[in-house]
Amino acid sequence: MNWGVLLFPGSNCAEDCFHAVDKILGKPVKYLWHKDTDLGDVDAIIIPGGFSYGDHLRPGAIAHLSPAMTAVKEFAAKGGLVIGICNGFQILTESRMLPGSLLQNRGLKFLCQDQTLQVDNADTPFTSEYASGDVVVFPIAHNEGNYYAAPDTIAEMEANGQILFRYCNPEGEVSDGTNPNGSLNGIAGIINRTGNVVGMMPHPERSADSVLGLSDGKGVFVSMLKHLEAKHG
Amino acid sequence: MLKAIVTVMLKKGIFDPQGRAVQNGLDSIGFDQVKKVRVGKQLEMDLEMTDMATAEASVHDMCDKMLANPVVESYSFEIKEA
Amino acid sequence: MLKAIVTVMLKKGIFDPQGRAVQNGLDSIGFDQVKKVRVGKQLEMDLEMTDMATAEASVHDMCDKMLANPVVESYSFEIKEA
Amino acid sequence: MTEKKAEMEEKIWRKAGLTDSEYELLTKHMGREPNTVELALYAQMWSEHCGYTHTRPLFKHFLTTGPRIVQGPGENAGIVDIDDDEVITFKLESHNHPSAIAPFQGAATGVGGIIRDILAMGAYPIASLNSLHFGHPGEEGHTRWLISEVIHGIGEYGNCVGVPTVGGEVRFSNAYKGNPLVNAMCVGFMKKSEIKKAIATGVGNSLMIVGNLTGRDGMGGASFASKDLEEENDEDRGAIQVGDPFMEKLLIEACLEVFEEDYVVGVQDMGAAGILSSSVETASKAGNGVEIDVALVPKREEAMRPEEVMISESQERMLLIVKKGMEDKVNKIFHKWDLHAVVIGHVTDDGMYRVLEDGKTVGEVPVWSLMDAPTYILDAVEPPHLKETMAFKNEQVAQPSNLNEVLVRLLGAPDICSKEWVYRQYDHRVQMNTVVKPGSDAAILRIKGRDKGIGITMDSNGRYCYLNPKRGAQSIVAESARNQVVSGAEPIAITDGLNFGNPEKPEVYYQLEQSIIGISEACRALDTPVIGGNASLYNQTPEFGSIYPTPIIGMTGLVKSLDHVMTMEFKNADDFVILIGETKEELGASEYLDVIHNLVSGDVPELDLTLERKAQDYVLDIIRKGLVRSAHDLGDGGMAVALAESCIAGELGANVSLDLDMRADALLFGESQTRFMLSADESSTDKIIELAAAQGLEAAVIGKVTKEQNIIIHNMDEKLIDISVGDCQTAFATGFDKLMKTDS
Ligand SMILES: Nc1ncnc2c1ncn2[C@@H]1O[C@H](COP(=O)(O)OP(=O)(O)O)[C@@H](O)[C@H]1O
Ligand SMILES: [Mg+2]
Repeated sequence: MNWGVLLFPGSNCAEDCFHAVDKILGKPVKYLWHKDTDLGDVDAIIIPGGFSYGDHLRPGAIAHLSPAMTAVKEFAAKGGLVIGICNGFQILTESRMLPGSLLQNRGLKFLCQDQTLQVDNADTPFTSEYASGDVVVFPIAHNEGNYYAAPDTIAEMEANGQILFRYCNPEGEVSDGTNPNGSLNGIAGIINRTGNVVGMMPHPERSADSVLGLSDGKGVFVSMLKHLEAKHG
Repeated sequence: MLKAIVTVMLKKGIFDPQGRAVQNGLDSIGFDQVKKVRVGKQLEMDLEMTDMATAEASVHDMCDKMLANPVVESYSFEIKEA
Repeated sequence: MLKAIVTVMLKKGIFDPQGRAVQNGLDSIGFDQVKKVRVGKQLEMDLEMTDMATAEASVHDMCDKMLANPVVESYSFEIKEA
Repeated sequence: MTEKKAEMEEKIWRKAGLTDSEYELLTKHMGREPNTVELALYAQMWSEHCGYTHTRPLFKHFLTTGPRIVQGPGENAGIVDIDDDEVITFKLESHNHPSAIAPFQGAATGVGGIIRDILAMGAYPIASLNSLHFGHPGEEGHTRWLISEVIHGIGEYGNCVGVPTVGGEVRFSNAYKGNPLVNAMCVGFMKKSEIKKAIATGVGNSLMIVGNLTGRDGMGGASFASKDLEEENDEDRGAIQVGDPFMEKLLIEACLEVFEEDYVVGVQDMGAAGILSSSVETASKAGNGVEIDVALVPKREEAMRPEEVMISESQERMLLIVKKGMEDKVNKIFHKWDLHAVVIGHVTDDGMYRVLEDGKTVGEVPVWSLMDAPTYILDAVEPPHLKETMAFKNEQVAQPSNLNEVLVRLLGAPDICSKEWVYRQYDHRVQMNTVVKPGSDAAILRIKGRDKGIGITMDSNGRYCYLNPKRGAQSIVAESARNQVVSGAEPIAITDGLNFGNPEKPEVYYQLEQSIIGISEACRALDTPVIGGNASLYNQTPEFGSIYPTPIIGMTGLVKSLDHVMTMEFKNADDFVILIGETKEELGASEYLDVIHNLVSGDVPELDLTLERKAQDYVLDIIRKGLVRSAHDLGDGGMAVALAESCIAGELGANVSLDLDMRADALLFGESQTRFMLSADESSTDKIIELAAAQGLEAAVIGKVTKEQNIIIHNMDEKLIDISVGDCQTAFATGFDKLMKTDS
């Protein structure tokens, strides 16, 4: 079972995601290169955070047009698991693999902090290790994490259980005051209709190595692993 | 040589915190006649092209593919002789 | 009501990494006719003013004081009826 | 008058920033008059910024060697051994003048520049820090803008390039009003075998420029940084350098990939005076000559003159000295990262620095002469203000009646309040090594795959150095080491940033000299050699005068096991609170005098470096033995502030009682040195006291951590402080917002 971490010029969390799969999960993982049209034999793809192409123009605006993204789309169309974290989420919305878009934080500042999140839907290949309503801590670090989609899109996503994580306070309450960046409905992470493509602003990989004082994020990778294992037997 | 000037703005109805911040900033230094500000991007591009119509089609294409994100942004442009 | 449209660009000679990245990005998806790109800001402001000349002086003042940093940026603007 | 002016203008070397005697000297070296290209070479290389003309003679005081020192001063950055054949490399650099003019770009390019120093050593940059000094914004928008732009610039660069910004300091005084200080530090990690040097060996080897195109950026920055801000004019500025962290990220990846192969004999980043200084330094180290053809340099702008190409400070460029025949291989790797690597010249055997344009020689001078900048030992005169400030007596100030209020005001004071407003704009977790994030005494990074880590700090105290340059500088080194020790790290080495006014003024030279001596003495006592540094002189403006003498100390330490990692917050109710060290009746130079009495006066608290060393060894020892639950040094704001900080961070209260016969304000807020506040459980507390006694150190159990969220301090049965942790927390957490007039 192979994991792939897609590398763009300017990705800076690729090694962290690699570390999470390699060292925390202990599974085989390789880097995928943005210029490649054939991604080879992979079962799950992580699009890591960072500043692909310097985030120039808009985060993800240039990266989503790279050859590898065509291959990622094909991979996802066949049901492959894809998770975009932070800049990876932005790339996935730019490529329309996920609805909506990520605007600048309403405070107009980059925000790096350990953030409490509520698990909204634990019934997905990415969140099965959690229970719905769980409160977890993942770091966030972004300047454009303010999730926006048209009202009918949001309504549809809510109805379909496409919201995976919401920003909340330590007591698990979601309100405007617990929202660090202005995201609609406190949205921190979403999944596509078919349930195999996820985008999230918080960093599960940064919350996966207990030496760093946080370990809630490991569940995302373990969930994915269990799903793949079940599928591949 | 042609020159294209592309303007990309947040769509109407989407809150523009940067515009709000600029307005507040201006207000705080006494420019209270400013009632609303919206901040967008302007791109100036030199095109090695001669035909206006082809250039126009090209720039449209660039905007749709890359320069603007239709989910949240709208664009307009103008092309002139460099 | 008047509307001011202010454009703030990096001064000539000052390196514009964003412009270069956009140009390379366009190039990589086949728009190789684009020879140079510079990226700046555009601000649209609603002014509660009626007199063109006063508005012009005001906007100049805003640009000098806040909207542009004269060390690195230059600005231009246009004022029209809203 | 006009005649004199005309004469001045005739002397082109003066316009270039060289003195008459320097000009005389260089013509002697050359055996003829220089042409404009050659003159520009000397003007840059002989500036303070490149040539350390005023500071070099003072460096002799520094201890620069030690068992862990792999590389002392002289390379792009120093290197220290952290066991297991692994090393870290670190350095700091100032970007004061560019940041005063274009704060966002100035600060950003400062971060980029120091990262390239670390990259040039062959290391992967793993952490950034910054030390910032501003005027008090008060009601005034410009300073506030400056602060927010500088912080934004640092954040944007570091965040994008993917190097976590894990620590630093922000300090305020109107001494920095016209001339803010922006110093950035970077730390890199590598295996011993991966170390690279800045050397141009091997005649015939190629000089390759990699990274960005060259434009007219920061023209003459090296000589610009060596002038008063008052003298600066538009022409001096040249074009402001603009940083591109995206390019820097690619440069890091590509360079490190090239370094894995055996293609490169030397590496040098291009900082001040760009191609010129990087190539001169590498050639001089090898005793070789070089020739460079400016026509080969990939440019962004047209019609650049040869000297413009040579001294341009366009960012994100590096110089590689590549083995003959390996050029294509190097280029191939850079190409993969969408970068170029272009041969611009060669190493020669004639010891000459030769500049060509399209194959034609346009300048030629001996390499050694460019490196042989004249040095100056100037007159030092004790600054006159010291007579008055040294005479300060505690009795000059009345003790406020409401000490709770004093504590709250200090906790919210700009120098002391939480800097979360700042560091939440910095990605401090990327790379997944940050064990202790900003907000504690030292940042701690783990070393992946090992049970060990490093401590990193950056500290200064301009007020201390203004009031006693030598002891002030000693105190900063001591405080840095205390910050390391309380975090569980053994101090290893320092890098120093010497930020001063115009050294040609005897009082400033005195401050410079005494500060350097102070740093040296403390470093010897604490066994933390100086492995590199940076000087930024001429920090002054006509309106606000000289800055405080501000040496900044960047220190690293070794955490031998991650089990030793210690933080400042109280952990458990009912733990004992222990105070190590002696509290004296010292108010001089304190934050308390400054904030509450609006008085910058008095002498810096006494400091016994032998005792300091002993106390630090002891504290580290008991932490390593696992006896301690929390540890914090006593610094700005004294005992009461330290206690409150441990309470706030731990969301617990404390009830302590002292028995000291002195003024309450001195007891609570005085800044007596060599003190630590610890907490421990009951059985460990006995051992802690025992071990202190064995060392002859003062240690006293002064109270307990409490579940009740109150901070209560008694002295000789008199209640001095009784305040809720919540009130303290609010003041501490909102201080910076108030300063910036923002709502958090
Ligand atoms: N400019 C900055 N960048 C990052 N972290 C900072 C900055 N300024 C302060 N901090 C962090 O805030 C904390 C408190 O700083 P400071 O009061 O200077 O501590 P100390 O007195 O222990 O040296 C430290 O963890 C420090 O690293
Ligand atoms: Mg401290």
